Amino acid sequence: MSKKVFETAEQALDGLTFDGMCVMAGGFGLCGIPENLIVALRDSGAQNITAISNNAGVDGFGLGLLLETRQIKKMMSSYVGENKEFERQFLAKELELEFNPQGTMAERIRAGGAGIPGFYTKTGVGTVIADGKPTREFDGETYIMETGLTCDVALVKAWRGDTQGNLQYNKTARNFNPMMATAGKITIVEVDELVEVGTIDPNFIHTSGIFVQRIIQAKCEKRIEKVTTRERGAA
Amino acid sequence: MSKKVFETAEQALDGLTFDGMCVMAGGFGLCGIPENLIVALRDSGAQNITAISNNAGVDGFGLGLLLETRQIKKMMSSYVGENKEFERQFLAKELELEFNPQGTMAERIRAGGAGIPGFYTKTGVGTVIADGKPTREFDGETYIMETGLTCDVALVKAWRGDTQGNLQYNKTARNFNPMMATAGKITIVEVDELVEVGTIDPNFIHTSGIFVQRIIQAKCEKRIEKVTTRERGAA
Amino acid sequence: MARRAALELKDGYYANLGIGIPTLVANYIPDGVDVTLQSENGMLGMGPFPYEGEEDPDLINAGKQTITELRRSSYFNSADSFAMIRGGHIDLSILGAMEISENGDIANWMIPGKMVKGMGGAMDLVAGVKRCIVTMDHTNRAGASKFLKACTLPLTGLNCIAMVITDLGVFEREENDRFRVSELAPDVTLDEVKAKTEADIIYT
Amino acid sequence: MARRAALELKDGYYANLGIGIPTLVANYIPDGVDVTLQSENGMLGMGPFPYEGEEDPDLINAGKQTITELRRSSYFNSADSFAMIRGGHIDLSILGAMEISENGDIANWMIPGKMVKGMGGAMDLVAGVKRCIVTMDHTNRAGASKFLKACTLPLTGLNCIAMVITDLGVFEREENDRFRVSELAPDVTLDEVKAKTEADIIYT
Repeated sequence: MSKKVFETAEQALDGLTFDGMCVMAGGFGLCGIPENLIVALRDSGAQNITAISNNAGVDGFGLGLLLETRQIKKMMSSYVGENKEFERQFLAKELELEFNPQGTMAERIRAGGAGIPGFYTKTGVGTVIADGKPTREFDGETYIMETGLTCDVALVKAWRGDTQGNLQYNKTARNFNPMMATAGKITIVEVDELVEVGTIDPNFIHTSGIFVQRIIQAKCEKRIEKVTTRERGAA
Repeated sequence: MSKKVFETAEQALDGLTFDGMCVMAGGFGLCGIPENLIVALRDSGAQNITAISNNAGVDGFGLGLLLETRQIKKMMSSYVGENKEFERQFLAKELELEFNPQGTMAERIRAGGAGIPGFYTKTGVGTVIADGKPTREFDGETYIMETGLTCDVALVKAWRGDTQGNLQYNKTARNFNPMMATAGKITIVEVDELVEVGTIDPNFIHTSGIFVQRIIQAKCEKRIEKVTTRERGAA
Repeated sequence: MARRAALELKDGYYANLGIGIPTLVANYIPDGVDVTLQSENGMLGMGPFPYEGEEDPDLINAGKQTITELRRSSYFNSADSFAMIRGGHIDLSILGAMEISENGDIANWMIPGKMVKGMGGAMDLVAGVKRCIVTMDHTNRAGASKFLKACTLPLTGLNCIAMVITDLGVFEREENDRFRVSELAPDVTLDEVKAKTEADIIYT
Repeated sequence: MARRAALELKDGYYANLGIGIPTLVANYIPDGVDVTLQSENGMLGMGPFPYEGEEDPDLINAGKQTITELRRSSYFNSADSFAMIRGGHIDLSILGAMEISENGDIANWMIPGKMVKGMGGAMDLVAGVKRCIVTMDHTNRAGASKFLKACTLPLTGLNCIAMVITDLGVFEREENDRFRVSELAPDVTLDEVKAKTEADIIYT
C-alpha cells in the first residue's frame, strides 16, 4: 500500500526522467504548481523536454528554472507573459512554442486521460489556431477538431493525499492538476499533507488513487505572483 | 437567491413540460433517481417524451411509471433489463429504443453540457453501435464519432443542495446526475437536504449552482433493487 | 465605460469579466442585482481582494491577483471551468479588444512582430459565452478607428460580439447582425462617432 | 474458473469484474495480493456485501447489488468512471462471454430474436481496459463450441481478449495474436479440447 509513497522529490523522479521526455506540470500562474518536483526535474538533468503547462513560471521559479538551464525544447501553453528568459529564448528561436486556448488545452488533457483521441470545439474557428486542423459541421456551424494529449510524466500538486494516492486540491490551486493526473503514463504528486488511507471522505476525493503512481509530502514556498488587497473599512 | 427554490416537485416542473419534450433522468438502476420529479412529470401529462436515462426503472417505480402511462415515445439507455412493461411495449413496437454503451452515453451527456458536439471513441468499433457513424484513424487505430447530447429538462437527484443550487451527491447515487445537470436547458434537482448557501465547503461542491435552475427538497423512498448481504462472522 | 457596462449585468446572471476595464465593472454592479462572477482558472462566486495580510496563495483570479471567496463560491478544475464556458452556461462576458469588426469579429490577443504572450482563455470565452460585450477606446493612440470594416490583427473570434461600449457610445448588434449606435457618451455627437468609425454601422 | 482467474490479479492491480462467474473471482484473490476493484457505476475500492440491516440504497455495484465501502474507496460520476476505463487506467477486466473468436473478438450482449437488455458498460470495458480475460463454459448446452473461428452473434468488441479461461483449460493470446493452450483443467485431455474447439488455436 505504501509502495506509492516516496521520501523526496528526487527519489520520486528516480528512473523516470530521460532526454526528449514529455512532461505536464500543473498550476495556473504560480498557483498550485509542483514546486519541488520541478526542482527535482531540473536536477535530473533531462534535456530536450517538451513541457505542457498553462504558463511557463517566472524567472527563477516554477518552470522558469528549467528555462534557465535550457532543458526545455518546446512549451505548450496558453499564456507565457511573465517570463523574460522565456521571451529571450523564444525570440532567439531557441525554444519552440505552441499556443493553445486555455479551455482547449484543458480539454485536450482531459481527453488524453480519458482515451478520447479527438473532439470538436468552436473555440478558435476562424483564427490561426484552426490552421491545418480538420473541421466538421454540426447543425450548420463549423467546429475544429482538437486531439487528446498525454505525457510520459505528469507532475501534480495537491493539497492532501493519502498513501493510496487519493487526492484533494485546495481552492484555485486545483486548476490543471486533476486532468494532468489522468494524462500521465506516470503521475507523480506532491502534497502539502500526506495522510493515512481512510482519512479522506470517499465522497470528496478529487483524484482517485488509480491515477497516482508516486506521491511525496513536501513543503512548498507558494510564491504569490500579484498581491492585490483592499483597504480595511472598504466594501 | 431563493428564486431557485420551489416547494413541490409539481411546482418545480410547472411551465416546463410539453408534448415531445426531451428529458434526462439521473440514476443507475434505482440508485440516485429523481423519484419525486419523475412522479410530477407523469402527472404533468406530457406525451411523446424522449427519455435519456441509463435504465428504465422497474415496473411501477422510477421511469417505469411513465412507461405504464405510455408517456414515453423513445428511450436512450444502456441497459433496460428489469422492466416487463418496457419489454412488452418494445416487442409490440410501441416504444423506440436506442442503446448506447454506458460509457459512451455518459461521455455524450458530458460533451453536450460542455459544448462539444462530437468526439471519438474506440468503444463499439466493429459492432452494430458503429453502424452509420463517421470513423477516423488516430495512430493507425480506428475510432468512431459520437455526438453530444442535451435535453429540454434534466431531472437530477442530489444528496445535499444549497439555495444557490450548489450540489453534493452521496456515494454511488452520483452516477449520471452531475453530467445531466450540465446538459439540460433547464435543470431541476431534488435533494434529500436543502441547506443555506455557505453551508457546503466550496472545495467539495460536485455541481456548481450555475447549472441548476430549480431545486426542491423531497423525501425519497430509495427502493433497493437487489438486496445482497453477507452473514455476520463472514469475512 | 465600466459603469455603462455594469448596466448589462442582470439579476441572477453568471458573468466572466476580462482583465483591465472589464475588471472594474464589478465595482458598479447596481444594488439589488445579484451577479455571480466566474474566474476561468476554476471558481464561481469570486469575492473582492483580501485585506492586507489575508492573501491566500491558493486563491487567485484569472489575472493571477489574490482574491477572496464568498458564501456561494465553488471551485472546480480547468476542464470543468471551460466546459461551463464552452457549453454556454455563462450569461455574459465583458472583455477588452484591440479591434472589432462590423460583423462582430474580435482581435485582442496578438500583434504580429511583437512578443506574443498568448490568448489565455479569451478564444474560449468569445466562442462559448452566450453574450459577449467589448469595452474599448474607440480609437487608438494615433487616432485611428478600432471599430473596423474588418479586423487587421489576427482574430480571437469570429462573429461573436453582441455589443461594443467605447468612450464615444454604445453600439448594439441588432437582429439583422448590424451594429447600431444605441447611446452616445456625454458631449459626443453622431458626427464625431461617424468620423471615428470605419465600420459600416447604423446611425439612426 | 473463478479460482484460476484470480491468479491473474497481481499485487497493486485495479480491476473490474463482470457479473456472474467473474464476480466470484474476488473470493479467491490470494493473500498478500492487494487488488482494488472498480465498479463502473462510480466507485473504486468496492467492499463486500453488507451485513443484513446495513444495506445502503445509495451504495450499489454495477450489478445493482448492495455493497460496502473500504478505507481506500473513492466515488466519482459515470463520465469520470468511463474516462478511467476508456483511458486504459484499469489493469484488468474479467468478464463472461457467449462466444469468443480466434482473433480475440467477443460477443456477450445480444442474441438476435430475443429481448435485448442492452450492453451496459461491456463495450466500454472491452475497448478500454488494458487486459481483458474471459471466463466461460467451453461449449454451450447443446455441446457446440463457444470458442469459434468467428463469432456468429453481434460483437461486443473486436480483437480485445487476451486470455480465455474455460472449464477445459486456459488459452493465452501470444505475441503473434494467436491463442495457445497454456493449461488444461484436471482430467481434461488435449484431444478433448481439440474436439470441442472450433477456433484455430495452437495446441503445443
